[in-house]
Parts: sequence; C-alpha cells; structure tokens
Amino acid sequence: MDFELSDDEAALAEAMRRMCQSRFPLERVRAGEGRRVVDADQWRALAEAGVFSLRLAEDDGGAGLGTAHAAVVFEELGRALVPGPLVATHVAARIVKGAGTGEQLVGLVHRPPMGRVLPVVVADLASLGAVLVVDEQGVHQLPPEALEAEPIDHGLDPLTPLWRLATIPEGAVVADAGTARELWRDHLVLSAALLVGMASAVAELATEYAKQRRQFDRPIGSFQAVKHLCADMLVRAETARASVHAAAVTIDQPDVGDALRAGAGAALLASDAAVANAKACIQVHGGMGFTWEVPAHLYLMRAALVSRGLGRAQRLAEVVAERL
Amino acid sequence: MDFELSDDEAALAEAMRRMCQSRFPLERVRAGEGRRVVDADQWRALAEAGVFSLRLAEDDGGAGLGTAHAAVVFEELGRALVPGPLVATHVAARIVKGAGTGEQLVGLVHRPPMGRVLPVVVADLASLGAVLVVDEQGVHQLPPEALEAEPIDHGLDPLTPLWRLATIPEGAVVADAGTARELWRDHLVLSAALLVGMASAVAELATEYAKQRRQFDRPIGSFQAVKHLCADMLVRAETARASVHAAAVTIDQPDVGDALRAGAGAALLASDAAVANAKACIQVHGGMGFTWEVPAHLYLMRAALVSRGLGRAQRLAEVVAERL
Amino acid sequence: MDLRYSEAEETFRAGLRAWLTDTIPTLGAAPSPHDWPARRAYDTAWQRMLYDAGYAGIDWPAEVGGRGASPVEQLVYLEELERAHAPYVGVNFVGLLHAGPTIVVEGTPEQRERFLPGILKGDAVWCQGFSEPDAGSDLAALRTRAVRDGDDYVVSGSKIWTSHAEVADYCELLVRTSDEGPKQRGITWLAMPMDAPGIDIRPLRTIAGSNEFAELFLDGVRVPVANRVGEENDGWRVTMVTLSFERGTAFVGELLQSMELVGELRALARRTGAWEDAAVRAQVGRLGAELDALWGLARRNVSQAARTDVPGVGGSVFKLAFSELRQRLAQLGQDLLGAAGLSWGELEADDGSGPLGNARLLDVWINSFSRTIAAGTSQIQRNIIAERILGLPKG
Amino acid sequence: MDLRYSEAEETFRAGLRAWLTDTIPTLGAAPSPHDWPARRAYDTAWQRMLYDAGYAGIDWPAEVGGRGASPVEQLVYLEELERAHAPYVGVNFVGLLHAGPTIVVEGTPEQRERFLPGILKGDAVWCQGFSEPDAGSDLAALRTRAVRDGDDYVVSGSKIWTSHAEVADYCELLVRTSDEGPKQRGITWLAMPMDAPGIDIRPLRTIAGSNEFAELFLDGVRVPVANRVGEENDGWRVTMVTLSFERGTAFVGELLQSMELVGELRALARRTGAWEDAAVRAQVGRLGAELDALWGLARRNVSQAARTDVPGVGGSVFKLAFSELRQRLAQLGQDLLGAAGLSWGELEADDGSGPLGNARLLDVWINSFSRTIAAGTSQIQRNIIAERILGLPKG
Repeated sequence: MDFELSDDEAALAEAMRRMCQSRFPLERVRAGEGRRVVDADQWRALAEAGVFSLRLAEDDGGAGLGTAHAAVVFEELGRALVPGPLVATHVAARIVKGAGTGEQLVGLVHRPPMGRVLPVVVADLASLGAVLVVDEQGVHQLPPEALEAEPIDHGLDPLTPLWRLATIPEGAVVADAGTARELWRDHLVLSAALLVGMASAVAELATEYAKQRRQFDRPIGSFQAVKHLCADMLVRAETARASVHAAAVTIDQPDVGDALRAGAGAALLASDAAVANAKACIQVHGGMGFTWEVPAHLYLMRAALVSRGLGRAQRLAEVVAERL
Repeated sequence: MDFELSDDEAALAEAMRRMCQSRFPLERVRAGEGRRVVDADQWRALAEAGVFSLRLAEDDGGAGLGTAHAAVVFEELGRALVPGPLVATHVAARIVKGAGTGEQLVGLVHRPPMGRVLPVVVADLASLGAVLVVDEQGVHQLPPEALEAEPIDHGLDPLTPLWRLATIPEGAVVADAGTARELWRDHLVLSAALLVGMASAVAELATEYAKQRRQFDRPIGSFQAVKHLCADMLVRAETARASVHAAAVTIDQPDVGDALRAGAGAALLASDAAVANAKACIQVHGGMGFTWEVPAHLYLMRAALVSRGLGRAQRLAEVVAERL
Repeated sequence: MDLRYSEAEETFRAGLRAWLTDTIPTLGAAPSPHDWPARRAYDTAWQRMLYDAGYAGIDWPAEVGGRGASPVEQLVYLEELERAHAPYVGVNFVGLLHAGPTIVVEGTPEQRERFLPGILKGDAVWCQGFSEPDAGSDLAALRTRAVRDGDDYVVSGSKIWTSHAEVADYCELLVRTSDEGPKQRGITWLAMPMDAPGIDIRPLRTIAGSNEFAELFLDGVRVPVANRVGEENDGWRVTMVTLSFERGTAFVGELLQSMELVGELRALARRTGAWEDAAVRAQVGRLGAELDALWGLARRNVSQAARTDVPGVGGSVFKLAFSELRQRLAQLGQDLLGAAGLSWGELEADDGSGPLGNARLLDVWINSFSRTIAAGTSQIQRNIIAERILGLPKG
Repeated sequence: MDLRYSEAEETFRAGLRAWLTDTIPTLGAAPSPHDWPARRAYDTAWQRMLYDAGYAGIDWPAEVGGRGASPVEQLVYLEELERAHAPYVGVNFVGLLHAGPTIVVEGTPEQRERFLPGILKGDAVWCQGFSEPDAGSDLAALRTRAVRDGDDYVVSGSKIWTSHAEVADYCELLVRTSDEGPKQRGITWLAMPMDAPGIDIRPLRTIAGSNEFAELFLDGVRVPVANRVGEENDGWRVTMVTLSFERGTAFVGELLQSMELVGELRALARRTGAWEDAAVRAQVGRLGAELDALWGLARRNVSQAARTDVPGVGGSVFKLAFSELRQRLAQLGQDLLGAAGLSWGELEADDGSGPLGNARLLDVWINSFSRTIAAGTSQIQRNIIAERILGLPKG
C-alpha cells in the first residue's frame, strides 16, 4: 500500500502542468471568451499529450495507463481551466473511433426521464463528432446532426459554449448497460478530478492574495478570519483530492473497494470543494473578487458547469448511502 | 406597529429575572441534581409569580395577559434553567383545574404513531397531577397512574427526571381538535422562548469567559476566531428571539400572520440556536467547557431535552414550507 | 409588542397603495441595465413622480422638503413599493440615502438649499467616491489628496466601486487633507461636480458581466471650497454621522423581495417534481423560517429607531444574517434549476409550461456573492458585533 | 498510487488476525469505566498479551524491544484491532504513544533500559502532566516550577487534564526551570514517580459524568535529576521531538470506528422508518463519503510517513476535518434516536425488536464535544494549517 503518487504518476502530473503552463496560460484561455468552437490546435496538443488515449491499450494507440494516471492529468487540466469536452472525449475513447487521437470530439449525455421540465444541456456541440447517450439500456451513439439543438446565447461559463437539446433520439446501441455504468462512473471520477484541480487553484489564488493585500497596516492573511477561510479551503481541497484519488485507484484495483460508491463520493466532495472554494476565494478578494479581472469567477462558473453535469448532490449522496 | 417590548412586558421580564435570581440562582438549581420530584416550594413561587396563569382570564384567576407576555416570562425561565414541566402546565391551565394555581403539575404528550420503534418519554411524571395527550382527535386527559411508565435511571439532563411510557391509553376527551392544535402551537412557541433564554445565557457566558481568560498574553476574546464564535452566537440568539416574539404576537393578534407557521419556524430556529450556542460555549471554554463545573453542559442537555420535545427539525421545517 | 399598524399608518399605506396602483401601470418598460443614459432617465423620472406625489425623501425632515415619515411609515413605504414591484431607487441611491442625508445634517443652509431639491426632484444624480484600491475595509487609509489652492481644492488620486458615475452630476468624495495624527483625522468631505475637468471614468466589469461600477481617476480636479461639507479634516465624523440616519430599514426591500423569491422557488420545485423530496421542502421551509425571523428583526430595529431616534445595534446583526441567508437562498435556486441555471438567457420548460425564471435566479445567484462583501464584509460585521455589542477587546 | 497491500503486509495481517481471533474471546468483560484499578488491570493484562505475542510497541524500534513495524503495518495493526473489537490502548496510552517514544529518542541508554520494558510489558503505567489551568492552548506558558536541590528537582505547581493519574506509576512532567528568554526555553522534561510524597490527585468530573481526568497538585515533590530526559531547559524541544514519531496513524482507530458507526446509524434509520426520508439517506451518504475521503487522507499520510520517515503536514488537516465530522456524525445519531437519545441507560425498542443502541450513541455524542478541543482546538489547527502549510503570516 502506497497511496502517494508513484514516480511516473508524479512525472506525468508535472509534465501535464508544464504543458498547461505553456499551452494554456490563463491569458490564452481567457482569450477564448465568446468562442463557439474548440480551438483545433489546442485540442491537437491535448491529444498529443495523451489526454484522451492514455487509458487505451497500447494496441489501440493508447498508453495502457490506469485511471489513477488519468486523475492526476485531469486535475492539472482543471487547475488550468482548459476548455472543451475533455472528460466526455476521454471516457468515450474506448467506444468512439478517433476520440483517443483527438480527431473526434465527443459529448456525453445522461438520458433524462420522460416528461421533464428542466432542459438538457450539452457543451461544445458545434465541435463534436459524436454524442454518447447513456441510459439503463446501455450506450447509444448519435451524430450531432441527429440532435435537435438550440444554442444558448450567453452561458454561465464564459469559456464554454452551450446548446440546449430539444429531443434525444434513440441512436445506435454501441455498448451494454454495464459499460454505460462504467462510462458514467469514470465520468464522475474524472470530472471530480477537474474539480479538485480547480479547488486547489483557487485556494492558492486566495492564499497568495491574502499574503499580498494589506489593510489596517497588515497583510489581510494575518487576520484569523482570513487565515481560517484559507485553511478551510485547503482542507476541502485535500479531502476531496484524497477521495478522487481513492476512487480512481479503486477503478484500477477493483478488489480494494466499491468503485461506484467511491466515485459518487468523490463527485460529491469535489463539487462541494470547487464551488465552496471559489466562493471563498471571491470573499478573500473582497470587492476585487467581484471583478471580471480576478479569475475567481471563472473557476466558480466552470465549477458550477462541471458539477451540474454530475447530477444533484442529494442524489450522489444517496448513491453512497445505498452502497455503504 | 411597535415590536419592542411594551413597558409592562419589559417590567414583567425584569420582575421575572429578579425572581429567578433570588429563587433560582444557578447553585440552587444545580443542587437539584438527581431529584425525582419537583420542589413544591419552588413550584409555588412560580405559580405565585403567575407563570402558569398569566394568560387565563381574570375571572379564571389569571392575569388576562397575552402570549407575548408569556414569551418574555419563559425566556427568563429558560435563561435561569428553572426545572419542571413549565410549558406543559402553562398551556394546560385553560383545561386542567388547578394547573394555573400551581396545585396540579401537568405533562403534555403528542400521541405517537402506532407500531413505533422509538420510545415516548415524559418528564417529572412522579410530580404530575394530570397528563394531556394531544392527537388528531383532540385533547385527552389522563391521571398519571393510568400510564404504564418506567423511570429512566440516568437522563441526559441531570436536573430533569424522565419516565418512559409503555402504553398511552385513550383517556377522556376534554377538548376538540382545534384546541389540540392550539395547545401544540403554544407549546412550540413557549418552549422556543425557553430555548431563546438558554441561547442568550450561554452566549453571555462565553463572552464573559472570552474577556477573562488569557492565553498567549491576551484575552482569548481578542482573537478573531473566538470573537467570531461569540458574534455568531449573538446573531443566532437575536434572530431566534425575533422569531419567537413574532410568533407569540401572532397568536395574540391573529390577523398579522399565520401563527402555526410562525410557531414552527420559531421552534426550529430556537432549537438550533440553543443547541448550537451551547456547543459553541463549550468550544469557547476549551477544556473547561468539558468539565461538570462550567454550566455550559447543563444548557446543552436542557436544550437537547426541550428541543427533542418539539419533534424533528426536518418536520418543523416542512410545516413552515407547507404554509409559506 | 404590537405588530398591528396604527390607524394613521394604515391610512398612509392605503394612500400610497392607491397611488401606486394608479401609477405603476403608466410606467414604460425598464431600460437595459447596460444603457446608463436610459437608466438615468427612467430612475429620475420615477423620482420626479414620487416627488410630485409627496413621497420623495420619505425619511427626510419636512423642513428640507422630505416627507418626514416616521420609521414605521418608512417601513410601510418599502413594503408597498416592493409589493407593487415599483422601480428600485436606482441612480438616486447615493443622493437620497447617503449624500443627501449627510448634507441635511452637516451642510450649511446654503448647501442644503443648493443640493437637496435636485436630489428630491430627480434633477441631480450623485455617486460615491469613498473606497480606493488600497482603502477598502480600511477606508480611513484613503490617499486621494486634496490641496487647497485659493477658493478651490485641487484633488488627485483614484476611487473605486463608484456606481452610476457615468450619469452622475455630483460625487460625494472623501479626500485626504492632512497626514497628521490618526489617519481618520485628516479626511475631508467634498461635493465634486462630475463635469469638472480632470475626471476620468473607467467602467469596471463585474463577474455578472455588467458595468455597474466604475473607477474614477482624478488628476488635478478643482472642487470649490464652498462644496466642502463640514470642516476641513472633519470628514470622517461627517461621514459617520450619516449612519445615524439609518433607521433599521436598510436591506428591507431586499428582504421582502427574498420572501417573494422563496415563493418562486417553491413554485419551481413543484413544477419540476423536486417538491416530492422532503429534503427540498425542509430546505425551503428553513429559509422561509429564517426570512420570517429576519422580518421580525427588521421590525424590531425599526421600532427601536422609532422610539430612540438612534439606530439600534441590530443593523450589523441583520446585515450579517441576511447576506449569508441570501447566498444560501440563491444557491438553492441554482440547485433547483439544474442545467437551466447555466443560461443567462431565459429558457422555456421542456414540458411546454412556459419560462423557467432561470435568468432572474441566475442574476440573484451571481449578485449574492457581493452581499457578504459590500457595505462591510461578513468578517468586518462579526468584528463590529463582537467589539461594539459584546464588548470584546480589539484584536 | 497503490491501495493493495503487499504480500508481506498481507502476511502480517493474516498472522495478527489469526492471533486476535484466538485471543479476543478469551478476554473477560471490560471493566466499569469508573473502576480505575480494574481498568488498569484489564488494560495492562491486554498489553502483556500483546507483548507476549510480539505486538507490543508496534511502531517502536526493534532495538528497544518494539515490533519495528512499518507505518503501513501499523495501519494494518490498527485496522485489525478495530475489526476484532480489541481493547483500546487505555491506560497504556501515555506510555506507549507519548512518554515511551520520547525516551526512545531523547533518553539515555540507562533511561531506556529503566523505563521502556515496563511500558511494553504493561508493568508500568504513565500519565501526562503537561497542561495547567492557565496553560492550555498556550502550553509554553506553564508555571509549575522545579528547583534543583542536590540530586533532585523539587517541584511545586498544578497540572490539569491528566488521565489515569489514579493508577499511574510515572508522570511525564513539564516544569519550568528558568524564566529567562522566550517562555519555551526554560522548560524541562521529568519522569515523576507517582508514589513520591507531595502529589495530590483530585478527580475532575466531566460533562459525560465521568472522572476520566484529574488535576494534580504538586507540593515540594522530589524528582531525581536522573529522571530528567534531555537537558535542563530543553524540555520544549524534547516534547516536540515526540511529534516526529507520529506517522499519520493518530485517530485512525476512531476513524474506522466511525465508519462502523455510520453502518449502525443506517441500521437504526431503517428500523425506525427514517430511512424512507431521502434527506436522512443523503445525510448518511454524505457522512459516509466524507469518512471514505478521510480514510484516503489517512492512507496518504501514512504513505508519506513510510516514504520520508517524517510526519506529513496532513496531520492537522486530518485532525481538523475528522473532529468536526465526528461531531456531525454524533449529532445525526442523536437526531435519529429522538427521545431515546435522552437516556444514558440502554432502552429497548417499543416494537419488541431489541435494544436501540442509544447508550453508546449518547456516549459518542457527549464525547464528540471534546474532539474539537483536545489535542489542539479546531481554531489552533486552522492557525497551524494557515501558518505552517500555507505560509500565511502570524497574527
């Protein structure tokens, strides 16, 4: 038992962080505001870094790595606010040809119950080559043209274009119900990894600001009220990170636990951590936190977007409760 | 509209506080630890002060005062941790002969659903002259001997003896369903008043300690972490107080609002305030808060006892939700 | 304790309600929040209507042209305006609620004559130049400097968080006129004409995507000494005095609007089926109970102000509790909206039952984050409560 | 990251599990918590059994008679003991986990020889004399004084929060030997024999009604200089060094026990029907998810200790999160018990389905309040995290 990052996990995380720093510095990510399509060069860079293929077998063009490796990679992507259908394309790579190589961008949708009132939303539709619909029967694949969709003018996350789906046709069944459950579970865990990256990024942002910003002739970080806000941010991020890593390892090593319980728990805690930390980051920044300039809000909006894709917190908690 | 205490409400509160200070100083209240019966002299003093009769008409031996008056009185009784079936006897005074004068002590029980698992508990059974059972049919009166009851050896609140009821016979119907609802509503509001008194008492206890206790060469109350614990205690107590007073006035002036919504809300907030403040009071006292000597725990136990008598918080919140 | 309104109060309410019933339908559509000139025109036209009907400066003394209403009448006024969905005070905010009251108490007769009627009639719009990039919670650290030159002060520096700067006629400005003694001492209060040369206004984009605030850059702006309210270096006291005008009614409009919001959340939960979930009902019920309690606290604070004519200590308690509650309320709205919460544009329900109300709930959510920061952060409010109400020692 | 145990670790686990399976049933009933001599006898007999089986001092180096287990083996040890419901370390706590490790690192060869075997075999019980009435969170402010007199120190003062004082043979005592320099400087670490004249032990009643703690009043107690561990005035460093013995396993037993508790709460909710309520299920699920996460954090901390041989920064993070979680867990237990939570005595269910488990849940609830205070309050933990991990400036 060694729950620290292995040397190659640490090296992969480090490489991914460097790649994000050079390819996705915050000013470049922010420059994508208002875009309706995913930047092809950026996507190619992600594919070349193995983001979509790393869990595929080497014979299938992948790196044959585990979910633990994927988790540390997605944590870095979350930290850097990298846009696009990252998790969906990654989990679809085992099904959709060209997803692993970056030729196809893929969307993932959980089929909602009939007679619903609230809309179903999908990101980056204009860039997608396929949409996978997950339901109790299994996984259905649809060409994006088959979906009746309407663009959302002004989405919450300024860096992610959204479409609202009017109808979701049946589509071809491409995998069974067991695979559908695995896809959804992996989607939970890797989305949670993105969220943990965000939770950490805003904790650091707030801590740095608390060291620099002076009021009453002292750094505000010397006031316990601010200090404790920052400490609580770290606790939330580290707790969520442990839960995401445990869930990822449990997918790779099924006999150490229940991967769905771990995945639902990780999704619950990482959503909470990312949203709560982004709010706390705004609070630590005071008025500046309410400005467009400080990126705290970009993390808040992205965290809201990603966590909304995991279903209601109440439901995730019930999944854990049922499997305790 | 004048939601401050009227002169006679303020005078009544002041008189009640003085009475509690002389009749129920904390040392004397604490000396009752382990008692199985209510002290007759103390009960007489309460009756003489009008605690049980103040809302009865003057013709019925009462003072003809309103629920607002009763609320300020019960707040003082809560603050002083006065023991005994105070609220039950007060609300029963309109039904049970001798309750208002202090000759009869009364218990109040909400009839539980059939086939239950969790026990029904009643306080001070050995001292009671009557038990009122409230259900959907109305109010039933029973002599305590009619109840099959078993003493609880060691109750949570060291100042309140408890019995567990095995069976609750039907008993004589003494009032209709409407009266039953009123009794329960008044029981909620006056119990909430007791709880607000406790919430304030522990807020003051913690604040005083934070001023006196020194660590790191400063009063601990000069540390923001402690300061903010105390500030939050005050906010909880004052918010709950406003809600209890509003509920009491709404009983007296039915056209200003929905008294049951107000009562359920007051019970919810006052329970939370009393329990959360008692916990915070222990925390502010540090290790001393965990000693028998510091009375924080007596407030915690009494708050737990009284709030348990109001039903589950979840249910109180639902009552409010249904009546918004 | 009495929650019934007196006959006089009910008469006041009835008159106001009748006037609102007649007047509100005559108003045009509210302008886009991004169109400042249209907002000024709309808000000041509404102010003029209030003025003509005798409701301008509801809490201002009659001798300066106000209504001279009691605190309770002021509460009734806010209740009725909220009930009628009347326009918000908007660009008149600083004039009516801050600069005007300051001039009422601290201005000379000439200054009152010169500045107050314009505020009441909607002819003059004011903005506020208090905070600076390095003087936020620590306002007294402000560094914008004014140097006396003949009959003028020459002002240089920068201000931040200024609302309606683009359309304001005057700015209530705090400047540093001395570095001697405690930093609170060397501050002076000026009424700066916004058309003076040397003022550069730069909009500040917020996380809501709006330009609700601006930064002001002041470079040698000349402000006549006649525009100074109070003595030189006495501006801190002058500003604090304004707070004594507060009668427990701050945030009451928003509180009442929040109660309406809870009703909307309940309706939304019923439409989506979430109401079947006991946990959702309990969350809504708890928020409702807390709002009821804060409405009680607001009426208590107003009653105290009515009796004593000084603001109760309850203001910080109310502000802290309400701003935190508002955030939870806004978050519940987002939780109930699911994916619909991701769109700023209004969406229709998938079952054909009409608009979901998501645009407004999203707006409430975004703006809720400023609630625990603006007008004193929650951390500062807790300090105030601990030190001024509970008497705990300064840190 | 690897959550599978190695073959060696699994072998260690299998051996331990087999031994526990054989041994636990042979134990007598646990004594009353109020009977100190019986508790000593029970706990030390268990320690002797561990010793004889080679499991005493699981984390102590082999050269002083310990098992010399790796941090991961220590984790397995704690897992298996919890799984088997083995006795808690009890009166051996201070000796095995605090005083002993201090002597291992800082004691002379003679001191190791003299003190350590007794701890491992359960022959010697230790208690702790660190905190004082005026030195709690601020431990370095301690004032119990020791004055050198020939080959002895003469000690006077008082100590508080001393567990098992009534049955201890030794007390690890911090005393002030100098007032010069920073207050941390003049502190000395002594092993005080509890049978020395001048020690008055007064039980301290807790809110749980127990006498788990005592106050020690010391009046001219003579402690041989030979019992001093480390140099005179170097006791603060000596004490801090002990912390480096911590390998991320503190509170792991309680964490595992909390996971079992969640299962009990689920069973209780199913019996009472509360499980029908989605809100209750969600509360239980959330607590379960948080415990799973903390179990991950514990394994991370242990892995870090295994790699680096120094305690990770995760200890304060874990302690803060776990103690707050434990309080919420305990409160949920009370909420689910309804009126049954009001009785310290075990109650039977009204439907004849047997005991409700209320006595244990009440005990958990009461004791949960000490969790956020003992071993560093939550406030102190947040300071540590902010200052030592995040590098925020001291207040």
